[in-house]
Amino acid sequence: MAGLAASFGSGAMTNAMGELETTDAIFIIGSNTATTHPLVATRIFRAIEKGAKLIVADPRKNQIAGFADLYIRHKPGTDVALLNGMMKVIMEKGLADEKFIAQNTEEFDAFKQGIDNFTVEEASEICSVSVKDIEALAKMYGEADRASIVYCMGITQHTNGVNNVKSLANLSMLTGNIGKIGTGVNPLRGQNNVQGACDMGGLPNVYTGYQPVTLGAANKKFAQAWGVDQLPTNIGLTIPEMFAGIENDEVKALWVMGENPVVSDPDADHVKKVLKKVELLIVQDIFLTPTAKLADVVLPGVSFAEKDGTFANTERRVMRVRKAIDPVGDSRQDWEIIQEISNRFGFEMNYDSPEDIFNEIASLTPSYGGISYERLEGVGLQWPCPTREHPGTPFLHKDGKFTRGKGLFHAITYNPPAEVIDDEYPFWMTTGRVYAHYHTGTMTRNSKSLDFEIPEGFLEINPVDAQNLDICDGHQIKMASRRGEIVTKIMITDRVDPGVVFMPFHFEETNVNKLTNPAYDPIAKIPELKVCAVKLEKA
Amino acid sequence: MIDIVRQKISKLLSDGSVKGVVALAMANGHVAPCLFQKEDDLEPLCLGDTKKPGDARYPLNKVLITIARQYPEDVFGVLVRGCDERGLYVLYRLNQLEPDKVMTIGIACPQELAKACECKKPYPDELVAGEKTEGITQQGVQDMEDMDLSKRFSFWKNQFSKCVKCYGCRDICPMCFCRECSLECEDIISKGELPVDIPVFHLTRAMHMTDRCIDCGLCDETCPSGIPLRLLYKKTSKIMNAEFGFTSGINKNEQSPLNLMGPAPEK
Amino acid sequence: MNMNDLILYEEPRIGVFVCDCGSNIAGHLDCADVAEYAKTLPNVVYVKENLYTCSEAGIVEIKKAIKGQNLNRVVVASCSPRTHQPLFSSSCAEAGLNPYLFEMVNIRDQCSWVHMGKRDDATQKAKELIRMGVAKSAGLEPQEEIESSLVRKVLVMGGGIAGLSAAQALADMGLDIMLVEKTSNFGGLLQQVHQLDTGGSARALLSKIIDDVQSRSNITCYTKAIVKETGGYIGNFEIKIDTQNGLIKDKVGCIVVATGAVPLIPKGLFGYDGETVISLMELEQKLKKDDLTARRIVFIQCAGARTKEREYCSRICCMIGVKNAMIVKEKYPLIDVRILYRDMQMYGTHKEQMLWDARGKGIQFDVYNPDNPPEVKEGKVSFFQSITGKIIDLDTDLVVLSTPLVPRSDAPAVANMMRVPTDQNGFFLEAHAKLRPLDFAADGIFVCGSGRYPATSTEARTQGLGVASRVAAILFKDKLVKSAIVAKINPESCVGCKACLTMCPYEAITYNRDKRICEINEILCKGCGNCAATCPSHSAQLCGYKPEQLLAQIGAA
Amino acid sequence: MSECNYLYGNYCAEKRVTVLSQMLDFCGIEKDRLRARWVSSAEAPEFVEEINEFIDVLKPLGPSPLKKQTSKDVA
Repeated sequence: MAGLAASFGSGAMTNAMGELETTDAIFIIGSNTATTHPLVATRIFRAIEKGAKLIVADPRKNQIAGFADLYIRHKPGTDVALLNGMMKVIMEKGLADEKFIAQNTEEFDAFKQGIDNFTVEEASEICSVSVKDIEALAKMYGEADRASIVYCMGITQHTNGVNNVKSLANLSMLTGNIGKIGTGVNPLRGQNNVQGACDMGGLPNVYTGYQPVTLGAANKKFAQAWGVDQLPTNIGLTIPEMFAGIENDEVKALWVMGENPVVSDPDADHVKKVLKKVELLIVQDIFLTPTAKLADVVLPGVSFAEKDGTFANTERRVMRVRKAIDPVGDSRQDWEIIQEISNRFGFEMNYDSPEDIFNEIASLTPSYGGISYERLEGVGLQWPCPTREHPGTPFLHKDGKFTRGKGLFHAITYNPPAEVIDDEYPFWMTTGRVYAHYHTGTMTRNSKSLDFEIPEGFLEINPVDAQNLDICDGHQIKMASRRGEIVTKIMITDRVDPGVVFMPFHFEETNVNKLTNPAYDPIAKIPELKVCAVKLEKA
Repeated sequence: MIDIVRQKISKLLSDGSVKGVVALAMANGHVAPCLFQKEDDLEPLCLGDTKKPGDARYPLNKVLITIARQYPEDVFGVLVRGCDERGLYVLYRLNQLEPDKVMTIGIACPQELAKACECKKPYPDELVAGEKTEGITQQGVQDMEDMDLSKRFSFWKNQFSKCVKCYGCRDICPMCFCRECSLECEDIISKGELPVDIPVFHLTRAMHMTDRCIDCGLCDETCPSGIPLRLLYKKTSKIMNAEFGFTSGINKNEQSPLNLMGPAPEK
Repeated sequence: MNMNDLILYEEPRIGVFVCDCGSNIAGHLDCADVAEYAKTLPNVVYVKENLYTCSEAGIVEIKKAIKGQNLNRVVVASCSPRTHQPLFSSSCAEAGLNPYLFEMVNIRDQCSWVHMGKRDDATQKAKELIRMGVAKSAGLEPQEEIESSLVRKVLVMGGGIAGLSAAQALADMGLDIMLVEKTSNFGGLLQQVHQLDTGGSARALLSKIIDDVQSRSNITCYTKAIVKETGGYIGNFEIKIDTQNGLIKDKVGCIVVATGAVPLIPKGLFGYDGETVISLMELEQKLKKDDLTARRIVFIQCAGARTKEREYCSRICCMIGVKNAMIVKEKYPLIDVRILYRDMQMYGTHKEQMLWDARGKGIQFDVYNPDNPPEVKEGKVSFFQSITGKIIDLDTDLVVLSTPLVPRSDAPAVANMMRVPTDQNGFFLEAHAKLRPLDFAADGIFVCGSGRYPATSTEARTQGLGVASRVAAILFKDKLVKSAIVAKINPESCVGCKACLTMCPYEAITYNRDKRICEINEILCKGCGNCAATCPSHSAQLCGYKPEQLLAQIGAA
Repeated sequence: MSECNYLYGNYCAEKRVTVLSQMLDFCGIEKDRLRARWVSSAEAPEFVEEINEFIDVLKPLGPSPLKKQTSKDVA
């Protein structure tokens, strides 16, 4: 998000999902697409059927890697080195789009200097990927007429997350694979409405449509609309900052809506401690999640089937969501809960319906300005859509005209993860998802058939390591990091390299996030869930 | 067309010949299955496909089975297209619905929809509204058979590898009614693994569809990974026809050769 | 929870007994090595190699091990389960182990016998077979045998020689019999016969038996009566008989089908007219009445038999033809008797001797070719004699056609009512020609006489007696005990699709309308597994052959 | 065929095998890999002959391309 915003001026999937079918090469890095985004994967499969090349880079050989023309298994947390190595090759082989760079970007020289000081051999060494493979990777992406990048949490959940994203932005600009149909840098959103939540200002620093709270004009506009004299201009807190705030008594109350930080956030034991400490904890959810169990007040929200309003999906498409059934029991629409609480606090909100709210959004948000419920009938609209006549924007930065003006190159150097392996903690541990479960399992683990499919956590470990540890498939293992330890069963597989282990994080009973590192990216404040150092021992 | 259907339903409800009618309704902005029980409530009735062919097809028979299991003594009406009626015949055969407890309101599909569905018989035997249109000749199975073996192998291996085991094919299938499913039987299908067992997972389902599939195409429409499941089941139908002269759902009272003792019947 | 169920919660403790079978097995593979290997298999706690596991000593060994080693599963690797499974499983039962926790591995028939001379391969295969058996046995579940009551009464359908013999023998044993004959007289086909092949008078034999049967207090005879309905199952059949005195309802424990067969009337064959061209049976009548006037008789064998319509050999007509030819020749030595045949079916030493005697008496035998059959014209039979290559014309004034016995026209109706099968010729089909010759596949129903296949009076009588002993073996037990290897339907998951019902050859499955599920009558079930193979939701399963048990076995292969 | 101990069991099996073998072929798996023959337990020579014949058919086909590797290579 922050990385793309810095490079391009807009932090969202640059191109539409459907465009993946029109591309010549797809480069997936840090995304278990077939498992986590089956509908995006479907487009990728169709692209393959049409002859597109698929490149997958991931420390773990995930399902979609099985379809790849080229699969690269780099060490966790070495994305920048891999990408820089790749760009080195692209420049050396003359695959850079010099015209595009000259016309549409800035700061290329600083970037170039960084790359010049780096060698493919160094990349090979850091990533433990052969020079030949890096060259093949560079050529396959660089030589394609149109190439798309697809990435996900494997890129962002690092202390270097923003740098990883900026590197991908560099790569796309270097080859001119941006601002055209079937190209771009495409972060896949983890939830159906993450994009929408961000669009609606669900971030500490912006109003809707990424209008900074620090910007006087925006501030004034919203104050006027809401009938108040003044709105705060200071930036709010991110989740790690909130937790820190609770710890040092600056934050007294916490309202958690549809999140389950006890399971999803790093260093889970610490999270629990903090949530127990906060004076007032309100949790709004549809199930009594591990987090809700700690709450002073639980507010019953509604499920997808009872919801009414709009979602904005990963490709910036604003879509109508309609309820199939009326809310069950005492549960209420989220907007009604917020409105009710606001009213009790003395700030009157008098919205009649989600459409009422949406019209206000459109009136205050330039990128949503042309969108109305009427226009959303059918397949919806992709923002930016500033006017009633605007058809929506399938892909951003058309013809190299970036949202921020010119595309900005960043010179990025490789930094190792916040925690690296050593003699005491000799294994790299990375986390992810499995197909049967969704996030912390608040919903999927309540589904009998899904929980039957994969009922418990497991640790994937290479046969070589298993042999060294003298442990059999399905047996229990004790895994510890500097923050905690868990006991889990193992699955022996060569999906992961020797020295690397993988564990899904959906399971509260074997909560791998007790082990993960809460160190976060300095800009995006996203914790380094994807890499930490652990030790293993027969349980 | 909808007026004729509405009149028919209204009549069935008013003269008490049915307890309710399973059909489609436009509610909250989308088309969904609905049990109509009063003639005054027929306003939201719709026939689906409001925007384009195949836009809103539902396995209404599946809804009807659920209702009929709860109210075995009552008669219900159901809105049927050609495919739904074929499905009913199979469901009668398999004792999931009783012919004298079901009254159909048959509608023919417009040519455009028949084409989109690749439907061989886009109208029910008992037609209430709509014009009978031409069936579509299907080519897919033949094309696949014409490929050489290794091509077929890599085609299906790739297709099956895309499966995310969502069970959408089964859950939408109007011919699937078991309480316990082989696809969730650990002895046959290993769980917790992707890709699913190739080809065991999909062939197991295909074998179960062998004498049941009525070629409605909902599985294809539903599959989020775009696996051409229907092609697989079409092939089973073709085998059944070639080997045993049997076509699922074409004749109301025909028993499946797989459920008859003794050798295959003479063609 | 009873002891049997407890076993399901115990770790399997498997004992494996490897049998040398003298040299039958040990002669072709290394039993000691196999036994050694068995020790390494999961859950195996005890292994023993025996010279003869089925010997007294071998059985004692198994029983001792069950107790001493606390075994909860037993695997015997030896010969054919068909012959020895009952012995071993009942031995397990005697030692207190549920007999269904026994598993047998055949390392003889499909191993040592088929891999003779390949000792290493056979040894390896035996190990693999045992590994599979052990894997399956670990998942075996104890079963309770199924018991039901017995009605000690027998219905015999048909009052011919077979039915009479069965009734007689059963009466001797003290059972109650209902003997039902469709016509007004007992005796069946034999009533039409003049003299038996053994020389005695058919009438004398019949009247002796009939008198005896009619004098028995425990045989109730019904003539001009028809069995209208049969229901129920072994031990408890419910029957309805339409008699001269009205409808009778009763219960019987077993049913004997002795409905016989009829000779083919050769209409349209070889100029048959009933006067100069007659059938064998008509000849018997003539002999009975002693009004044979012909001087030259030609027998044509296989008349209407072994043709496209009737492919089978009726088996007894050759003998009857020869028998009658000899009677003719004895009584009227001047009559010229020739027999035209395709090939003679004179089985057994007695009949073979008859053939030689017939030749000695001057009866002339000629072969004809079925592709070029004899022609009967006005006073003449001409046929192609393949030895001489000539057409031979025989002057004749009587042609006798040896026609086959054919199933009675009402046989399909009887088969349908009893739910028993018939073969492609329409004769009743027993469960297994070699292993269960008088049983129907459906328990408690038996077949004897020519309804099963053309039989001589001696054979029919023998079969009748045989059936009596089959029936007695069932009805003299205290109660009916049936193997628990039956199918079960899980009422929770059954959706009542009736697929199993249509597939059950034993009509053991019924549909319960109230519960909307299918149910199995365990007494009727024979454990064939058709329902389990058909059920889409695995609701029907065969005890002892559940998917997980079989897959464990396959997985170990 | 009519000698099945359970009357029609083999006929029923044959029908299913007919469908399955053609489905395998449709999915690109040699249908020769599936075979059903009726051999009674008393027919040892026939059994040996059948199996040997089957082996002769199978060997040239080689191992199934779907044979599971012991380790799970993708997820």
